[in-house]
Amino acid sequence: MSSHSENRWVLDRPNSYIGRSVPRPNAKRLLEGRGHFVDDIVLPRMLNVVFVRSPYAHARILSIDTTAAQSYPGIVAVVTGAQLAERHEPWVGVLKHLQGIVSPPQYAMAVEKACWQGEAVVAILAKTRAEGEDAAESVQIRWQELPVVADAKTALDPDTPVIHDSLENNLCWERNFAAGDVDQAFETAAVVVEETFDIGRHTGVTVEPRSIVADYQPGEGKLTVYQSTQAPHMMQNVFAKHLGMNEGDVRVVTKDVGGSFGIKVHVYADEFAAVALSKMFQRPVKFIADRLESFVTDIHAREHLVKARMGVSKDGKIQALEFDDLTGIGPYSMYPRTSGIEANQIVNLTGGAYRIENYKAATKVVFQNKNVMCQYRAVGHPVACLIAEGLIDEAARQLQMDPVDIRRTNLYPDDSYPCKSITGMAFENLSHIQSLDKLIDMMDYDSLRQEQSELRKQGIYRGIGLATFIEVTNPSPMFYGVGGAAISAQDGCTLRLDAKGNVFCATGVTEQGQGTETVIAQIVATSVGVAMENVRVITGDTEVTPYGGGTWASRGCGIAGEAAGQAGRVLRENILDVAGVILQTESTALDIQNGNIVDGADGDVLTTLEEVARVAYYRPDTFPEDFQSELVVTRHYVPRDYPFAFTNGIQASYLEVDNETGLIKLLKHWCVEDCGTIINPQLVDEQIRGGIVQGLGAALFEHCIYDAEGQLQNGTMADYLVPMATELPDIDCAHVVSMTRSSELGAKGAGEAGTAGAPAAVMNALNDALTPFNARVTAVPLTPQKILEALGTLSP
Amino acid sequence: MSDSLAVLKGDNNISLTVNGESISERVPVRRNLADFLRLDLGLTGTHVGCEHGVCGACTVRLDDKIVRSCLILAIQADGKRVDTIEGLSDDGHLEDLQAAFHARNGLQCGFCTPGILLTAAELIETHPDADREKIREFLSGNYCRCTGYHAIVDAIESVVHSRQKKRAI
Amino acid sequence: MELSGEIELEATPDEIWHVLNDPVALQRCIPGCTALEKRDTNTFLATIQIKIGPVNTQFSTVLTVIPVAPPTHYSLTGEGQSGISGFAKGTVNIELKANATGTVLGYTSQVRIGGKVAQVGSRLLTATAKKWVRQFFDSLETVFNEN
Amino acid sequence: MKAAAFNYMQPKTVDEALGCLEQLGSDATILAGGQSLMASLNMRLSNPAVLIDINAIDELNGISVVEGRLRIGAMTRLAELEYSPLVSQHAPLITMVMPHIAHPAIRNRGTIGGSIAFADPAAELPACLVALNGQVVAQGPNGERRIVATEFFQDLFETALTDNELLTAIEIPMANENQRFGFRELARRHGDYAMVGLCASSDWSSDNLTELRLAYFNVGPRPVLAEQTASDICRIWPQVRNEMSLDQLESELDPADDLNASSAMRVHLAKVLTRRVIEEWLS
Repeated sequence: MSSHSENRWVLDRPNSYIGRSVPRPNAKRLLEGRGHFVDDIVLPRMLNVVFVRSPYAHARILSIDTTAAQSYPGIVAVVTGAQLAERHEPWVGVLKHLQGIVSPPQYAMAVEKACWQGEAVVAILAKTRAEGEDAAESVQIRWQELPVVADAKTALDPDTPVIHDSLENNLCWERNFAAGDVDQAFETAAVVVEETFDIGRHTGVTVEPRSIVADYQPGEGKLTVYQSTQAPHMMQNVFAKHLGMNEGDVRVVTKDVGGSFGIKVHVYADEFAAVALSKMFQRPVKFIADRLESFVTDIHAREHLVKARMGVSKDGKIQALEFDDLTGIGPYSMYPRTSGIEANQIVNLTGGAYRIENYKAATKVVFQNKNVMCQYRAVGHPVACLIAEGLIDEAARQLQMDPVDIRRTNLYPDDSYPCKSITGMAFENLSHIQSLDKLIDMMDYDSLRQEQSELRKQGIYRGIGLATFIEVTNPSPMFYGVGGAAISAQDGCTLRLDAKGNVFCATGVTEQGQGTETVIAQIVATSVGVAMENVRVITGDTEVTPYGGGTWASRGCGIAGEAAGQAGRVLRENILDVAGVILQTESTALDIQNGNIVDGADGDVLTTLEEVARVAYYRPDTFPEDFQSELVVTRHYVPRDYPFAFTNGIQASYLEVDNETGLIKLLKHWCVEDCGTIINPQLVDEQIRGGIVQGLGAALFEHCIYDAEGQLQNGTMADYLVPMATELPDIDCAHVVSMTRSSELGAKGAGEAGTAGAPAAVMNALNDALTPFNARVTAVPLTPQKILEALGTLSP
Repeated sequence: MSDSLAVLKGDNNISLTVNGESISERVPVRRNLADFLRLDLGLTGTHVGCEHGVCGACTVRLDDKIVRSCLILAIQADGKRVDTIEGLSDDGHLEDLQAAFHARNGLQCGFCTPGILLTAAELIETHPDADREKIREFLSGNYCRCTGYHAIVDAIESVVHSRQKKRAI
Repeated sequence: MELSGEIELEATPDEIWHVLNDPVALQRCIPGCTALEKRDTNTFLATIQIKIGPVNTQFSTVLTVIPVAPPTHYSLTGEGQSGISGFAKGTVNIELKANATGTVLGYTSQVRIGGKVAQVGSRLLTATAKKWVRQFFDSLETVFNEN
Repeated sequence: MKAAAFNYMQPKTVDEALGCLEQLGSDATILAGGQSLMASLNMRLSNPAVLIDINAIDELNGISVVEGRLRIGAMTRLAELEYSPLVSQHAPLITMVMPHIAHPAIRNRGTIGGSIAFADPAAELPACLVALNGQVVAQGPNGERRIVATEFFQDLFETALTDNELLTAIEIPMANENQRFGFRELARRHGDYAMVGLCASSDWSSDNLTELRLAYFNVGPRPVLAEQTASDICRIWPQVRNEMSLDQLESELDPADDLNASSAMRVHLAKVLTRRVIEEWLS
């Protein structure tokens, strides 16, 4: 595949919108409360589905009596899992390239037994949600409790019961990777640091809960699904496949999405049930997860227990890195992306910012009777970062090196690209050293260290923590497609010039507030040569938009943006062909600027786009017989020369810990990152900030706490803590720009960088603050209780 | 002591003013104000994010004070005035805040935004000299999972400053 | 969630044993028990109203009395369901030892909740369990004081 | 989640409300500000037969000085207390506490009577009332009675109020210039229930510290007035900084474990808060 790097035409366009912080046109209606969220949809004859869910983490269904429920006012039907199972094919969340991964078939509702607290067991179709809930209270289920597998640590023990009869044990997947001579390297290392990182489960808490309205029209055999999802085309495939329908008869429409963060890119059994019920009863069915349902059914992520060690030479060079990871994923591997990807990423990415020659990593993914776990923003990255950044800081402490210096010693120098990491990750173009320098400068590192040491004398304990990271963006089919998943890595963009000179743009990626539509409009306006006001972007409708993957893995801008840029270039050429005919000039001598056809040499306005469109649509009879205008253009793009466009960056946290109470006050956070070409600096910064805050939540607050019986203990917004405005610091962002040569635009992704590095930065800052006490905490969230225990104030 | 005090069951009539419009509707006693606005009046700008009074997405104004509409029964709004994001947008009440949020991108998915705007408006009315710390404190009951709040605080701060300037003239 | 402790009662182990096996007395001792009906020798069907702050919900409960070793070792377990709210389970193991003035009653108890009540109510679980145990033995004392 | 069906009554006077209570007994649940009750109704954790909404009873509103006491009507909204000059003058501890209770929209609706009657052991206001040696005014079929705060809060969410009584007001002795107040709480997030909190009042009219009242919250089934600790501190005053061990608190507090802090941690934090309040007074 040839490099596009010589062809950065799009960045040199006149009147360019690239690199400008254009406010989002579609934000205006959201500011007036005039968005289009799924729960706003009301269709004729629409029913609401209410699920009766298992209160047990693991229990066999002995009998279900729905007689009383059926007679409640407003109830149209009551359907059990077994009844619905006859109406759809189950799914299995495995991928071929995760060798050996297994998972049992999963149905829309529990059939014979429930495998986690919150699994849907009975569906009630009611005119209103309240009536459905009234009836739900009267459903009688006799349960036989089964032994619960809650703790991942013992899930593989011989005396632990096996959850699924069809499987040999509770192992979903394992991977072992080794390169170099790790044992030898540890033997010769000057310092070997060892840590156990205990990373708690957390979840996304989108403020809009998962939402779906399914509308099956029996007359035409057509299913329309309005869904708050990140991947409409993927869902179209899933609904068709498992309901035995032709994919062409399924339409998925996604308008405004109230936050997603990876939560809304999976196939949820209850959402599928709502769709199957719509088909079964041939009328619209709505399911809006309530908040209590969200906590026990929205995917959780990052339950990892990692034993790790790093060997370092006396001058701070990393000699070897080794770790053993264990993760519990709930009773099923999620469909279709599997629940093995996070563990896989951790093996692939840990220490990926550093030149490491001896590396050994093992991961085990186990089933348990807790809510399902799967990919959430920055899949695996924060865990990889906690391991490597936690170890390198501890090594620095033992060597009495500054954390900046030890990183500088080990980071890939900026002139080392292209290169591959020890796990085979191909880095095209990263900027670790520049980013580090920029961060040190931005945060005024030396002054901060001085302030820290002054305050320490007064008994005020502040800490500075750094975290270098790499981020997987712009994924090629190497992520899912090669494993057999019907998930598109390519994306398309269709542009159409209308008769008034406006450009309609349909793209396969979706908008969830990150600014996709704005960025795409910026690229299209720039590449065609029109004002942004004249570009209308359409997303989230499988019947209208080109086939595409949607929004995940920080791919929107880099992949769909590139398709949009290329489509714009071709549309401009096609328009200029028409203009050339009208003006009787060579089209190559013309250009489009700000909606006008101009002389390419001096910019003189020759005619307008509107005039060209008028002639093309209304007076094509004036064209030569052999000329046909083509004012609709589609282009697709998929990264070819690299499996992923890696980005890089570094974060820093400055915090104060109250050594008497264990409470942490975050004072400031910085991030320097490199996502290549920046289309809209403001939107990139806001992605970084939003991502950081989800990482800060993970670091200090967020934790799905289960008891030994697999019961979620904090499944409300009052008890599951996320950081609020008061707990958060101001966050400063800066950028280094290393464009990818894989595309003309040179853009990489930025959606997950913040989440990747933030927890490690905070953990390192805390441990820096605790240095005088010789105390360390490596279990996140970093709670006051854990801190007081580490300080010896409390016994563990 | 009154023996005649009515026990209200099932559906009942309520009359109230919503966004300046007089409304009479029949509502079930158990229906909360958020559901009433959304289901009965089609005012879908009031969002429901938790139904237990934590997220703040359903914030509306009841007799000029912000409240969580999921924690109030529709029947309790009988005879009162309710203003929602739609009405406060149309009457220009939120204009400078909306412009500042737009310019600063103080929103992403927009789900929490109506509640945040109404909270911000009350903040500026009650604390015209609010600094960043006060802004953060006043917003502490409104969930936003997208922005990290920094942009929201910037946007509100800019309105505080611009109104301060206006007052000074 | 486990609690243990001991109380002293001015009664013999036999007398206490009798009360612990008497449905009427049991109903008075079990917090929130509004109905108790004997199903067979050792099991009872009970209605228990759990009223803890924001929670006020009714559990249909099966109570099982296990005379582990009369008249000194006694066990009471209850398992209740409440529609879509979830379940609650409790066990009290009691050991009775005669002393100079009466009996020392040693107990260990476990409380488990599940489903929605666990999801929502765990903040208060320990405090609530403590209260139940306190109420159970306070009521037991009252029963003796009245006799 | 939608509330289960219930019936609803809206008395306009206290007498009407008492009539409703008399008529319904334990089937009735009082709806005051509703900021806790409505959430539990929505979650179907509570299914009362009838809600008696007391929001329309005007006589329950208002802040006044009556017979040397600050009287606050049960339905006075927390936001009104927050900004009330009468409250800041005569009960400054309440003003100090207010910004820590939940969030503005909740304080606009939540009421002092609701908070006191609900008696959440983690809530600020019950402890505040105990620290201020306030009392609860309750009206029942036999008229009005006053219950001092230490006797009002009886157990976990249990008060001295009977089923046929309505909490109509709270009354607080007016603060004088010799008194000092302290408020501290430790919450993981602003506005959340604290892991531990302390409301304190004291008299500085002599050389010795007297009338020290230390009321802790979220350290037991109800607000805890640590009288022994308070008297120990007064006894060693003014050597307090060096000699204050506070070990006595270990026996006076009986916190339960919860998701945010163990029992031992709560006792530790209570000691920290006590020291900090005293330090603040001394500095």
